[in-house]
Order: sequence, then C-alpha cells, then structure tokens
Amino acid sequence: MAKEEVIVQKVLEKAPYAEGKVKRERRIEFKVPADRIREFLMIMKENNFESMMQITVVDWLKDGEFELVYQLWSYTYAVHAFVKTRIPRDLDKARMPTVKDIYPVAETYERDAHDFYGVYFEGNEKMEMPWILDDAEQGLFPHRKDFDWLGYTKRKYKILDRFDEDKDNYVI
Amino acid sequence: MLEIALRAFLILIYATFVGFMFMGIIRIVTARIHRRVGPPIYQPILDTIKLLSKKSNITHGLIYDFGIIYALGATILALMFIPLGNISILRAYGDLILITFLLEIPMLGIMFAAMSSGNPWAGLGAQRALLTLLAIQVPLGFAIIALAQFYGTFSTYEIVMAQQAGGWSIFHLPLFLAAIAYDIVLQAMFGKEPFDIMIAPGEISLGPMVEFGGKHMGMLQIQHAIALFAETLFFANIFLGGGSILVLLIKQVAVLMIAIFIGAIFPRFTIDQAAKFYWKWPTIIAALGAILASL
Amino acid sequence: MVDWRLFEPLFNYARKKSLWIVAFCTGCGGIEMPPLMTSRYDLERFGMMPNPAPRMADLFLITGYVTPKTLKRIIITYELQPDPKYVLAHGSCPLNGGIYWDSYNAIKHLDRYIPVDVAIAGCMPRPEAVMDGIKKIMEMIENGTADGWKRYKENYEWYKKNQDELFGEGWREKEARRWIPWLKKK
Amino acid sequence: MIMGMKIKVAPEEEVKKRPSFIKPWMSLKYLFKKPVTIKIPYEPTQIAENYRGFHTLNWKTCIGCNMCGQICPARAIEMTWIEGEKRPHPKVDYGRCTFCQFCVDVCPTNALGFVSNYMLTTVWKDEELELFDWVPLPEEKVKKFTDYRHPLAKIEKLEDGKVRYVLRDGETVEFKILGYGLKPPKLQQKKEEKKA
Amino acid sequence: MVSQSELVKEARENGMELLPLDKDTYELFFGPQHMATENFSIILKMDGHRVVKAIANPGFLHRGFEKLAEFRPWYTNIALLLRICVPEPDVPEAIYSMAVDELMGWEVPERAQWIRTVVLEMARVSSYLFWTMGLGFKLGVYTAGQWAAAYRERLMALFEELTGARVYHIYTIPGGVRRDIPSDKWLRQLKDTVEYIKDKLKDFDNVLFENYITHRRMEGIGVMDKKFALDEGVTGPNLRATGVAADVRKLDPYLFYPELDFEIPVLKEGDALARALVRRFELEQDLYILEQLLEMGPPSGAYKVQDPRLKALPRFKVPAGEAYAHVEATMGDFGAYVVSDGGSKPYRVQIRGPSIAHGIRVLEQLLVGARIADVPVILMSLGNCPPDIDR
Repeated sequence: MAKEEVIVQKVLEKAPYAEGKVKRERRIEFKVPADRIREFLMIMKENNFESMMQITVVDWLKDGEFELVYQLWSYTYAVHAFVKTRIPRDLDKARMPTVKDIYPVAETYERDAHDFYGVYFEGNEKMEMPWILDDAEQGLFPHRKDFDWLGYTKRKYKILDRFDEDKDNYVI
Repeated sequence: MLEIALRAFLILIYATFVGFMFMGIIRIVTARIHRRVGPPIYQPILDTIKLLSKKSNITHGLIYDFGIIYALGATILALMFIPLGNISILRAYGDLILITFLLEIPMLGIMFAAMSSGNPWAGLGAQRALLTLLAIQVPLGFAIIALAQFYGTFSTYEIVMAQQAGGWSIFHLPLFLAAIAYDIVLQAMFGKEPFDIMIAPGEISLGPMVEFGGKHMGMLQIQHAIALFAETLFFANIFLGGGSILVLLIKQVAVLMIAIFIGAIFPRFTIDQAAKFYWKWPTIIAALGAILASL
Repeated sequence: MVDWRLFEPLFNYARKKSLWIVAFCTGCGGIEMPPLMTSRYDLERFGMMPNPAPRMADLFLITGYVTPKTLKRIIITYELQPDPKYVLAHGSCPLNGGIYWDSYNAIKHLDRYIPVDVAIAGCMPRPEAVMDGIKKIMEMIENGTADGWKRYKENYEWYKKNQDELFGEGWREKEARRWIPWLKKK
Repeated sequence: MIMGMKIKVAPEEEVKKRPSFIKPWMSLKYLFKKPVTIKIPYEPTQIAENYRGFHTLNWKTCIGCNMCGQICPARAIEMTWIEGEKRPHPKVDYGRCTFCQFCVDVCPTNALGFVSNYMLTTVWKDEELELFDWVPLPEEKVKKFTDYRHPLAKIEKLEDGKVRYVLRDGETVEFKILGYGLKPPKLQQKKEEKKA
Repeated sequence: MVSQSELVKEARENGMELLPLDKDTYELFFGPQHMATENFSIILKMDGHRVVKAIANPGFLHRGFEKLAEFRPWYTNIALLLRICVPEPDVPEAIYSMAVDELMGWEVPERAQWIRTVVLEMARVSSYLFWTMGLGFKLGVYTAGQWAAAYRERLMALFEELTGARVYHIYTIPGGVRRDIPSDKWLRQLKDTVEYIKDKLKDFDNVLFENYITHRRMEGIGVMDKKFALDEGVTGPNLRATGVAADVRKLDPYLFYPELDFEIPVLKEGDALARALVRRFELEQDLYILEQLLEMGPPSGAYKVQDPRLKALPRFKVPAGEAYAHVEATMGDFGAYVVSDGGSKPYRVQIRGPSIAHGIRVLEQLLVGARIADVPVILMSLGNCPPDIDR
C-alpha cells in the first residue's frame, strides 16, 4: 500500500467525521465540517504535518459558500495535504475559529483571508489590524467574486475604458 | 599682515582643491576595485557646485546653520596649524593635542546641526558619531603620547624638523606601532569602512547627513574636502617625515590609498563592536608604542 | 551683489553632471537599478549615484507601477527634495497603467499626481533604455526645459485636488496616525 | 527524518567557512584589471537578435481577425479602421503593452511581427506621448533603423481624422482613421441612425 | 507631516495607553524609502539602539494579482503572474505552468522539461548572485556587491538570447516552453558562463563569506531553532540553516531533478551567518547542477506539447479541477494553487510566496532585541522579497 493511503487511513481512524482520499502521489485531500477544523488540524499536527503552507479561500458564488483550503506539508512523509471545509459566504456568517495556536503562521494567512475575502477568524487579535490593503479598499473585500472590480477601478481612477462599447467581442 | 592673509587664502584654496581631488581619487580607485570605470576625478567639485546652486534651502533653526559653520571653521583652523612645506602660517604654534582636537571638532558641529533637525535617523547617527569619537580617543591619545615621549615635544613643527634629521617616524619601532594605531583611527575620521558606522547608508540612511540638503550639504562637502586634506597632511607630517608641498602630496596620497584599500574590502562594524575593537587592538598597539618610546 | 543668473549655465552643467537619485524602488523596474548602478553599466560615470536621503537627491526614478500606498510616500518624498528636482517614469505602467490597467490598486496616469519630465517605454525598460532616458533628461536640464518642479509649484492646487480625490482629505495626517494605536496597545 | 528517502546532505565542514583577516586583501588584484563596464554612449551594445521589442505589421496580410486583441493581457491592442483597407488593423498602445508578444504568437497569417528595436524616450507632453500609440508599420520600414530606436520621429494629427507618421529619416506615411472596433464604422453609423 | 512627538502628545490626551514610561522608547519608520528595505516597511519601537518591538507593514506592491488572474485567459496569465517574484520571475511561470499541465493531464516532452530545468537553475544562480549583491551592500562590502551584479549580467545576456527578454522572460508556458534553444553556441556560452562564475566564487569567499568582520557581524543574530522554524512555516535555505534537511527538489521531485546528483547544505546554528553560508553553498551546487545538465545535453524531440486545443489560444479551456505545484526557489518553497471551473479563465489562482511566512511573523520576532545595524542584515539573511508577500 502506498504511504499516502496509510496516512489517510491513520488520520481517518482518529477523525471519523472527515472524508479523505488520495489525489495523486504526494497529494492527499480531506473534507472536514467547519466546526471541527481545530480538532482535525490538531490531529494532523500530531501526525507529523509540521508546517502550514497556506490558507486558500475559494469563493463559490453559485453555491453561496467559501471553500477554505488549509494546506499542510509534512517533511516526514513529503506529502502535501489539503484540508477543505465550507462556510457560508455572507459577511456576518463567514466566521471561523482561529488555528493560530496550532500553527502560529496561520495568523498571517488568516489576516490575508480576512483582508481580501472578509472571512473573520475569531480569536486572532490581529484581525482588525491594517494588512496589505490601503484605507480605501478596507471593508470592500476586493477578491470576492461579486465585487464590481472594473467599475470600482474606473470610478476610483476616473478612467474611461475605450473597449466599453462592444465588450462582448473581447474575452477579457 | 596682508601677506599672511593672502597666504592663508592660498593655503585654503590649495587645500580645498586637493581635498576635492582626493575625494575624486577615492571614488575612482574604489570604482577600479569594483571593476568599473568610475566618475571623472573632478566629480566632487561638480557635486558641490550643484548642491550650492539648489534653489530651495531647508533650515531647522539657528543651531542647524551654526553647526555647519562651526565644523567648517574648526577644520580651516586645524589646517592653518599644520605645517605645509614652508608656506604655512601658524605652524610654530601647531600643538599635537590642539590639532587633534580641532580635527575632531567638526564631528561635533555636524552633530549639533543633526540633532537640531529632529530626524530620528540623524539622532541615531549622532549617537553613533559620539560613540565613535569616544572610542577613538584612547588609541589616539596613546599614539600622541608615544610621539611626544619619543621626540620630547608636543610641537608638530619640531617633530617634522626632528624627522628631517633622524629619519621618518615610522622607521622607529615604537612610532611605527603608534602609526598603525593612528592609521586605524584615521579610518574612522575619514568615514570609511569598517568604521563608517556614523553614516552607514544601508542602515541609518547617512545618519547625521540625512536632513542636510542644498547649500548646507555643499558646505559640508567643502568641509569634508578640507578635512580630508588636513588629516592626511597631519599624518604625513608627524609619521612620514614632512617635506615640501610636492613630497607631502605624494605621502598624502599614499595614506589615502591605504584607507581606500581597507575601506573597499571590509564590511562595516556595528558600533559596539567598533568601540570594543578600538579599545582593544589599536589601544594595545599604541600603548605598547608609548611604553617603548618612554623606555 | 553678484547676479547669480550669470552663473546659470555653469549651474545647469553641474546639475546635469551630478544627478543624485532617490533610493526608492517603487515597482518592478527597481530590479534593473542595481545593474545600472553597478559595474556593468556604471551610471557613476555620469556622476549619478543613489542617495538614501531625499533631501540631497535630484532625480526621482519611478521604476514601474505605483500603488496608492506607495504614491503617498512618493509624494512626501518628492516634496522633501529641494528644487530643482526631476522625475523619470519607467515603462508603461506610470503612463497608462500597463498590464495593471484594470487593477484596483495601481495608479493609471502618474502625471495627475506628480509632474513627470521624461517617460521611457518598455516592460521593463532595458538599462540601455533607461540610460537613454537619463541622457534625454540631461539635455533638458542643460536647456532649462526640465521644469516639472516649476509646474508642481504653479499648479499645486490642481495636483493637490487630484491627490485628495484619490486618498481622501487629510491623508498625510491620517497615514502618520494609522500605526500609532497599534504601537500603544501592547 | 524523512521516511524511506535518502537525501544527500553536504558535510558541515564544506558548508562552513573560516573567518580570515588576510584573504580579503586578495580582492585588491582587480585594481589593475580591465573594468567590465560597457561604456554605453561610446560603445555599441549587443542585443539578442530575437529581443522582444516593438511590433511590425504587414498591412497586406493582416486579416483583422482580432486574435491579437483577444490574447493581449493588457488590452493594449485596439482594432482600427483605416481608409482604403478592407479589414481593421491593430493599433498598439505602448503605455500598456508588456512586450510579451503573445499577439505575435497567435497571429494566424504571421502579419504581426516584432523587431529588436526597444528604445522610445519622450518628454511627458501630450503631443509627444502620441508616439506611444501607433499602428505598426511594415517590417522593412522599421528594420532600417539599426540603432534600436523607435522608427517614428513624431505623429502629427491632421484635420478630419487624418494622421501623418513621420519616420526618423523624413519618410512620411499618411492615412485616415475612420473608427475603432470590430465592426466597420459605416455599420456603426447606420445602427446609430436606426436607434435615433 | 505631523511630527511623532505631536502624535504621542495627542495619543496621551486621548487617553490611549502609552508606551511604558520607565523606558525612553521611540518609533522608527524603517522604509519604504530606505536603502535596506527596497519596498517594504517595518515600524520599529526602539530603545536606544535596540529594537523593542517590530511591526511589518507590507502592501506597498499590492496589485491584486489573484484577482486580475481571474479575468485573463489561461495562457496570458503567464505574462501577469511572473511579476510576483521579480528577482526570479521564472519560478511563478514554472509553478503555474506545472499546475495547468497537471489539470490538462499533459505529459510535457522531455526536451521542454530539460529546458525548464535549465531555466530554473539559471534563475536560481542569478537570484543568488542578486542576493549576494544585497548582502554585500547591506554589510558595507560594496566590492562584493558590485562584482555580483556584474557577473549576473552574463546570465541576463543568456536569458535574453534564449527568451527574448532580460528580466520578464515569459518563457515557460503550459505545455512546454515558447521557443527552442537558439543554437549550440548558446549551450557553449552557458557552459563558459558557469565556469566563469564558478571561478569567481573564490573572490566572493575572499571578500565576503570568509571575511572576519562579516562573521562577526552575522553570527548570533536572528537565531531560529528547528521547532520555531517548522511552526512558522519557514521554508528553503532559512529552514535548512536550522538543521532540517528539506528541499522540494528532493522531497517532491519535479522536472529533471530526480536524475541529478546534488547535495543540500544543512547547518544547525540557525543564525544569519548560517543562512548566508547555506545560500553560498547552494549557489555552488546550482552551478554544479547546470554543469550536469549541460553534460547530459538537451534530449531530442518537441519543445512543446502537440495538442489541437492549443490552436485557439484565446478560447483555450482547462477541465475543472484543482492542482497544486511547488518548486524550490531561492527564497523558499514557492507554490501555486490553481482552481478551474472548466472555463477559459482560471477560477482561482493562489500563489504561495515563501516570504509571507518568514517576512512577517518570523521577522517581527527575530528583530526583537536586535541592534538597529542588524535589522538590514537579518532582513537580507532571511531573503525577504516584498512582492511575493503583497502579490
């Protein structure tokens, strides 16, 4: 049996609420309900997934959900794990518990996710602190799919796009 | 009276010009070690003209203006006391301690001005300059004591005369040690690595100089040129045997070259390391020189 | 008194031959600055060198795109420089937004906020192209036609209006205050 | 540490260096060696043959398909209707162009090409900045300038949409711009009339 | 501008909690207009020459790449995403292309893989030389910095010959590379350059890496231990300097790396000097890898995938799914997470720049207690690259 399958089985024994599968060599994937993510990441850390690589937010506008992908890397097994969870994308409901105490570096990624997508991580005291975005964009969460990015740019910089007339003909 | 004034003016012109050439030489030789062409030798003069021709001039009050005049004045005064062949005017009164003191004063003047500007970088730089000043005192003092002990006088002119008779100072072991210590101190006075801690462009963005612009900086450039000339001249006089203007010039360039070489190949110390370094090696060397001289 | 205007040609020559650059890489083009300043292209041949202190600098190189956050610092740094001062814009981005024409966080027409003297095409411009731009600005300084700083003084109201429109009124004070509470809290 | 994998680790003594006071002096040997600097205004530089510079356009083979406009990541290309040409031609804005030359890659008839000329420096004035926005000329007109500069000296805007490109050797190209976009300007006019 | 003292006064009046009054501290805005930070800002609370607290202030280079990539066709994103890492733009190109290759299920031809490996290694060498320049400038050994920048130009010329541009190569594309190797002459030139730089490495050792003062300046500052580094997600040379033998090229092999023989340097100290020496050794190893690749010679075959879907580039579609690809860049582990919904544009692209891990939290913690003179050195020894934090 490949080492990836062994790892998945080992983790799933401890966390029966999760779904897990092997994507390909050195890539494994878990789907976890949002409220048990802290528990699950603790198990992952015990199972030699030492480093968190990033937290990706994917905005599924059609489903009305954010997909949070916690990406972990194990130096012991040389395996990359995606831990996926889904939360509603409404501003007031998009809340998650922080995992800062498990993986300290998550603090930075959580600030990043909050700045661009408006996911609020409870327990992270740097959440409100200014991050990459400047004052003007703060609170607009510009990377959300429903953000009118071109219109906002045009208003902000007072530019007129010369392709506006027949936009359908252009792919961009 | 008029003749003395004229001579003082001539010395000043000569020192400024040669000082600017020295600055140019520093830049060219450094550039050659870097494997590049470098600027023309008269580049510092152009820089100074440009700085003096700036249209707007920012000042931060009286002390700010005064500090620069203070620095320039002290340097010019020091220059007048150092023997320069047979055209110098105050050489008979030139005392080792007096000249050393006058050569250090400009740093204080720049610090006054920098501190009054209120820029935190300038403040940091001024702190560093003070500490450097403190650090170089000990080896400098020992080097001067060694000289005075060896020749039995504090007068620069008499030391030069004595060297004409008894050979250059650095050919005597105790004074050779003193010369080494003094040369390391000179590195800090020139503001070259590893002791350019005070201006450190990559760390504190030029330190005290950060707020100077336009005419103030132009004046500082002139001051730097004269100081460069005076410091090398002093070294050439007390350790390398003095001589006529031309001979002195060659010796000055030799002193300058050593400073450039050290500056090009060593990184910068931090201020605490520099202080420790100065209180250790140069101090030991200079003290050894002083002890040997007094034997 | 001396009529300093007589010396203006000399001054212009000195200004042309001794352009000190503000050490501020504002965008991608900053990566071509080290080769320019160092042994291979060696701008010091023309008496140019990067200067860490804006008070001493003459030439401001806008090396590529400019974000509003950087533009605030650019404006403050530009205003710190003593007159006469010159601005050289690298590449497409300051001119028309470049590849970031639709980005919410990149300036589209730099000339609305600070006066620019010379523009160079390229993404990013080669060192040779930058040198060509510098040659151009040198010619302009000698003729006395590099008058961006004069324009900034004369049309200060207009520039200020554009800046305030983008950043909001009182942005200078606000930016300085922004970080202080965070330093206080812990 | 890693399971079932052998990683070749360099011996520590090879990685570590011993500090020295003497060795730095060795670098002074370059004082008397020839500088590596290229003295640019006096020395010609070597540019790669395929350096991605300004565009060229063969007006005869361009079919106006707008593939270039679609692939352009910066939307720097605008189709331009020129009097006397049956199909629109791309107009490139160097205020946006990133010189990626994807447009050249996708051109189905190889009408669009590029040369290694890359230098375009102008004073920031509206009339001079016109140079940044041009309909590329055929290759032979651009390639005759071998000093890597932009071929145009200036772009003059004459009355009723006429444009005159003055090349740096005095040659002029004059044409009339009818309109922009994919649809012919006459159709556009008709549509507007209909709407009215 | 309001002065800092005024702000402090105002804060006091508004009843804000002030700095501990027993200590005379002040704030220092380190950057962005500063020689050491490029385009990054650190706000330092200082007590004399010591840093009491540091707060990183990123965002000066933010252009919203991840948003812009969602509005450009799959192919043209190459021209956009490479701007994330300016010193080695080939890395974002390569990871994005590898991720798209995986989504498409393409088997990239051997020749293309070989060229990609060569390009990545050249980028590593040039990036390390650039880093050497930075370290030299920050320490005050301008000589080493000037040489490094000059020797890097040789690689730039080779890149120009191969790809048609000096810095933004736009060369590695999904499915292969854009152009073939120009000629055998280019390979010979590359070989000469590798030998030349290898020869000059001794000079760098002499003046920078074996210099007594460099060692004094860098040892014992910015110390990380193994657990701290792993918790903070530090990767690349910074992690190896703490004693972890980790390298993506070995752990998650890609391209030609499984067939190459190279060593990875590991030191236990975890201070600035260890990080510098690890980088110095890797530069040597990269040159050795290039030598091996040249000895191997380019495999014959196509340099690009032959696929009918590539005919209509602007409307090129990628099947739905997601892929993650990462490579070992000089700063650390550089990864791209690409999500496709089957359309002609990516649904989501996330680039994981290594600096986001070691440039914010780690930096803030390492700077506490450092002297002001150590700040640029720690910053440089970490290899902080602001654009990949800001994206």
